[in-house]
Amino acid sequence: MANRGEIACRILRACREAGHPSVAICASNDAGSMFTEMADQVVLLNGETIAETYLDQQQIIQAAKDTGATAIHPGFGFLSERAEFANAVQSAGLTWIGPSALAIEKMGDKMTARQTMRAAGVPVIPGEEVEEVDETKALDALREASTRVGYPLLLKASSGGGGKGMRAVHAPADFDQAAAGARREAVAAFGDGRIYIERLLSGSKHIEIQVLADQHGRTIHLGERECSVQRRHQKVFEEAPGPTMNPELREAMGQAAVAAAEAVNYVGAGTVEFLLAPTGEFFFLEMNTRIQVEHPVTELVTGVDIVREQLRIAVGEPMSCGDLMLRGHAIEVRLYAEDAANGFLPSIGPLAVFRPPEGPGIRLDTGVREGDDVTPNYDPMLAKLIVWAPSRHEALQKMRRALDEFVVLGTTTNIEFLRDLCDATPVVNGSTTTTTIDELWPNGWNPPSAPLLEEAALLAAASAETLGLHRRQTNGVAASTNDGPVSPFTTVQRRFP
Amino acid sequence: MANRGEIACRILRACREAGHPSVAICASNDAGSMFTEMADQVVLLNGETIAETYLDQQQIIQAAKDTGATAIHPGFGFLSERAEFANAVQSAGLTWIGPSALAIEKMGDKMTARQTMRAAGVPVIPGEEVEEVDETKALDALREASTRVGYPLLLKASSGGGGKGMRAVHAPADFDQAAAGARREAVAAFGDGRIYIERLLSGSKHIEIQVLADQHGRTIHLGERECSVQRRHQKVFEEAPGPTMNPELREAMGQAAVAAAEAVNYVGAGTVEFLLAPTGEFFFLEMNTRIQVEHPVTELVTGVDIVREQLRIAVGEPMSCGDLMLRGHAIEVRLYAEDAANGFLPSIGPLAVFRPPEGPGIRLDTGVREGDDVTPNYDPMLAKLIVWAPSRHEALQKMRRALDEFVVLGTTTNIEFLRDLCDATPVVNGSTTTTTIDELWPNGWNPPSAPLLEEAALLAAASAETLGLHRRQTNGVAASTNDGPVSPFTTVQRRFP
Amino acid sequence: MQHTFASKEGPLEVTLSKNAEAFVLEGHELRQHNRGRLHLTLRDGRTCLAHTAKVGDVWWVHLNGRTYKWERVEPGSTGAEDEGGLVAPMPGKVLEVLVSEGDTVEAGAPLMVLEAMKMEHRIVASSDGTVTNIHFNAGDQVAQGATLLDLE
Amino acid sequence: MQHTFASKEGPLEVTLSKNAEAFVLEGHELRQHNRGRLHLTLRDGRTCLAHTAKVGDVWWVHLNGRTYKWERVEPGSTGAEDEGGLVAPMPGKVLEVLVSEGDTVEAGAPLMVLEAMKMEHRIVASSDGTVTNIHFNAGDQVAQGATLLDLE
Repeated sequence: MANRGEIACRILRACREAGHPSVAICASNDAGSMFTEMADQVVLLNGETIAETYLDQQQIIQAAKDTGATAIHPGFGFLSERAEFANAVQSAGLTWIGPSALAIEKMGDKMTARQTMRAAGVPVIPGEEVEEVDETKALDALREASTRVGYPLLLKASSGGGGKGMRAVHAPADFDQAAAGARREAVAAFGDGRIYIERLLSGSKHIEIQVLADQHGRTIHLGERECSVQRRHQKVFEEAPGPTMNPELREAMGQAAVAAAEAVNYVGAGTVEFLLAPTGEFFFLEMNTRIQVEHPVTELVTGVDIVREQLRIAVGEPMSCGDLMLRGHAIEVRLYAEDAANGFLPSIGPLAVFRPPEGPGIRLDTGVREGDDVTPNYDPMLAKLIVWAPSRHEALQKMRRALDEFVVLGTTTNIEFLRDLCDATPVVNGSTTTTTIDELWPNGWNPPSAPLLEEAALLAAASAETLGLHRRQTNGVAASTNDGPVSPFTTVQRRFP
Repeated sequence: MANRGEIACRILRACREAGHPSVAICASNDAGSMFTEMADQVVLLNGETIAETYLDQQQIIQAAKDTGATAIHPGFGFLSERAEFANAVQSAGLTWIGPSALAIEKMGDKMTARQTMRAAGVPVIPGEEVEEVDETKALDALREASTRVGYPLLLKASSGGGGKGMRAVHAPADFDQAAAGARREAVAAFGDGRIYIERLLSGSKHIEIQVLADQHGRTIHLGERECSVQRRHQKVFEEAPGPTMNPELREAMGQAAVAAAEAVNYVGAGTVEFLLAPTGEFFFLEMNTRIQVEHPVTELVTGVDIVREQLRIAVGEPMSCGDLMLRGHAIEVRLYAEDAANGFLPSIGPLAVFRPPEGPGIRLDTGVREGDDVTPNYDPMLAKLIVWAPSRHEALQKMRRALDEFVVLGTTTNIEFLRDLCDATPVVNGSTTTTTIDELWPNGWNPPSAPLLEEAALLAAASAETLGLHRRQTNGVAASTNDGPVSPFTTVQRRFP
Repeated sequence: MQHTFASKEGPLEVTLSKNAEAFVLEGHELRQHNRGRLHLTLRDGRTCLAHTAKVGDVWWVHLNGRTYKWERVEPGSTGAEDEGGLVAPMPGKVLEVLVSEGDTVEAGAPLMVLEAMKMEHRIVASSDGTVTNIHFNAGDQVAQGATLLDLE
Repeated sequence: MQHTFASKEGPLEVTLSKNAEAFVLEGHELRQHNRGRLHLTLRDGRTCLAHTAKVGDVWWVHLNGRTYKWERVEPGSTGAEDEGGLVAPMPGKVLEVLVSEGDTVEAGAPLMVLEAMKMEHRIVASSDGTVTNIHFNAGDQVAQGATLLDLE
């Protein structure tokens, strides 16, 4: 398992259920992390930085050899979309749980992907790429291309993903600073400063199609996910099926996704992302050649265990799922350690209390538990909360209850922001687009006022102090006496580009 | 909410999701229990015994009136199948979330139910009832009837349920003692000593059909559950669909169940229980006129939220579910505080650690959490663990992982027994019958030996003592320092009739 | 680091050794991680997590789906004595007394019927013997741990 | 029972009263149940559960989907002083310094770009002022809470 955190937990559990013994790798600052407890063996990696640990291809392959592992699952992020790693794994005689290096390469390079898709008859968004390496020349070339593409536009790292190296530019005056920032982030995150420019299709929905392909020539789609609700190109709220989708459009987009996968002889699980314009036209955005963060919503509405299928496909078995059978509605929200009321600044601290909601129809994919510390070492996504219900209306009701009952104390999270989102008109109506959050809270988000609850909370704090609950267990758990920073963000106001 | 424990939690959560404010009632020994935290209001009942609290009809109706409640949900057990309570609730101007008093009465009296079913063309098991009240006369009449019914036979309380007042008798020599015990239990539990005798159909499967009927004249079935794996007529392991079921038989049994419900103008959620003989014939056993403990397996394979439908139906809305759509496989096991290796003797103690398994496809319906005490005041069922997976094979795999990861320390539970059950040949094959457990472990169950793990556990105990983990939190939780009884069962061997 | 635990087979003497940060016993290793989480590496190379809790003097341990418990014997204390009587497993009510004082019974013979947790429990003789004392009558409430009758 | 908590609007003086087993404030009541579970009855009759944890001097409280936190001020201590500088919100690396010492800036002006948790964070002036000291250069690692620059 060449990954960490919640996705490692997800996959290691699937391995245990399937009866495959598993090996986790972990950096020293991850020793004792939740995912290490789910493996049959744990290998401690040498090195301090991410590059020296979870990105160290040779060390990871060596760990596999040393423990007798026969296959490597890359999860998402880290090495999951590195074609040369897929190659190295296979050269070492190990099974790579993912598509071929060639498919990763063709889809990983955004420009090649666009060309491949155009050839396969899949519509793409008009745009241009700039290959220049030299900083000044690259910026000049980008500025020139921007005039041909037109505003508003989007700068994207060719090797990018997860919103890193991405900037929306609405006017020529903002172009230079945005382009420099995008290049810098792209170099830092991917070691590749190539940027391409795309027309920004405002008012569009982000719709993506999950595909599965086995080694027996069968390629299918599992319907769509709508992930329009994004903040700085980070998905926040994901659902399946898309609330405005109809069977004809699903079939058309599904077939386009299957064509995209077949064009690169795709094997395994992958996602083809589209922008769906208000006109009903859809455009290929990119293909993610790995399992995705939001795969659970598809699992819940299709009844397919995508990770188990990945394991089957990798060893050459046919996939086990039959015809597409959609039922009910699923919603996922991403729980981040961040201060939504303070420009979504990442936060850190102890998870002194971490009590996820419980009950029918609630799934939590988490990489942390009570007592852990949130550190700045890794991504601030702590967990994913997913609900399923027979209808979208009931799923939203369930998500509201779930978020109301989700207790995290000691580290600031975006739970209240997510809860407020569930009441926003576009979310309730299903009319969300990629600009919904900016439109809802153009000046940033603040929690709605609730003076009665605030008074009652003050009563609780004063009572807890009087009762001395901090000196003994509260609610079955000892309150952390960590004296570390509590709210390091109170003395400085901050805004984001 | 006229109930407590896990079913109260289940229903109160559904109320919150549906936007219905809720009121819990609780006896003083339940103050602070989990279910009281899920209601918008809590009424403390006067009285000490169950009869003075959860069975006190007038006090409960008064609590509803005092708090402005407009409807009463009885859950299961307690007052859920008391026709006079349904009447009293309605006379008080409140909505009764359940079928009519008449339907409860007709089905609640086992003999009337048999007659009603025969008239509706539903096959019933040959048997006789004895109405005598006088102890000696009743026993004589029962003994006489037993010769007509034939051995092996089953004694059942006419007002019974949950295995109380029930005895299997294999030979005439055992009859008298069994009959006396059954009557005594029936009087104690239901205030009604009537007993009927039924032919014991060995090698049969217990198959039950979930039905739903609304006030708009629609009655449907939601397919079957197989609950053959029973210990002393208490269900232990329940699944849907039945592993040997086929669509034709499902339709035939489903139609019989719908006919049974329609015969009593049934409204709401109910279950029609059948014995399915090895010949393929099925016989009406009884109808449970309430929500059932094992309803989650049906919810998971049909996608219907049965409790939400109960709430809709009670207020006169049509049920929201469409055509039957079965997908995948669900299994439920019941977690009891009992010592499976010691004749399944109920156990008590603190839940010093209570960590349910997590991950996709796992549902826990619990009424307790870490830090609670298991007392002898109520039923020893603590929680239900339910899994769903695309296939029965995968569901069993998931259940094995879930049980392996379920940690309960401080109170002995049946977790290891349930885990061992998952490996038993009839369970793996799906060939379980109502006598499976007795056949598998005729001399009682003992945990399989695992010396390597036992050594490692001893290392953990010795290390924990050395580290002084009992003097501070362990695993995020303070170890209980309750000095109460630990294993009160070590000095006496015990067997059950 | 030596500890004594009571078990059915008699006292267990456990002597831990230390290997750097790890406790070692019979080739198994244990390391403590954040907030008391105990990670074990078994002799066969597999790793697993142990949960522990001490209730009274008894250590409960869960690992890989198995739960074990042992009473820790304080250094210097004598072992627990076997009680001669049959004690109530939990609070309840005596429903029936099936024997009289002076009766000779065989192992497995039913002695008393108790009601607790809404179910009937039959108290059975653990060995052959003679009933010397019966401490309760039908209808009596009994506290947990109360000696119900003596068998010699 | 009187406690003082710090809030953005200044110190909050809280005086609890007791009504039998319950703590009372402004008509809300709180009762402690087993193992520190706090059950509230709000002024409007609704009941809810409160979770609390103290981290350092700060009490975190969750109820009905809302999380609040207040620093408890020890009796006799003076209030926390406002720091004059702009401090690093978390450990990270300075990517760019956008101002020089002596610059006059307006509230909202970008001052420094920090990289932490794999994202860029822009440090912005919280008020109009003059940059008097810059404590780090591009490329420097900064610890959490480190004063990055002074603004007067």
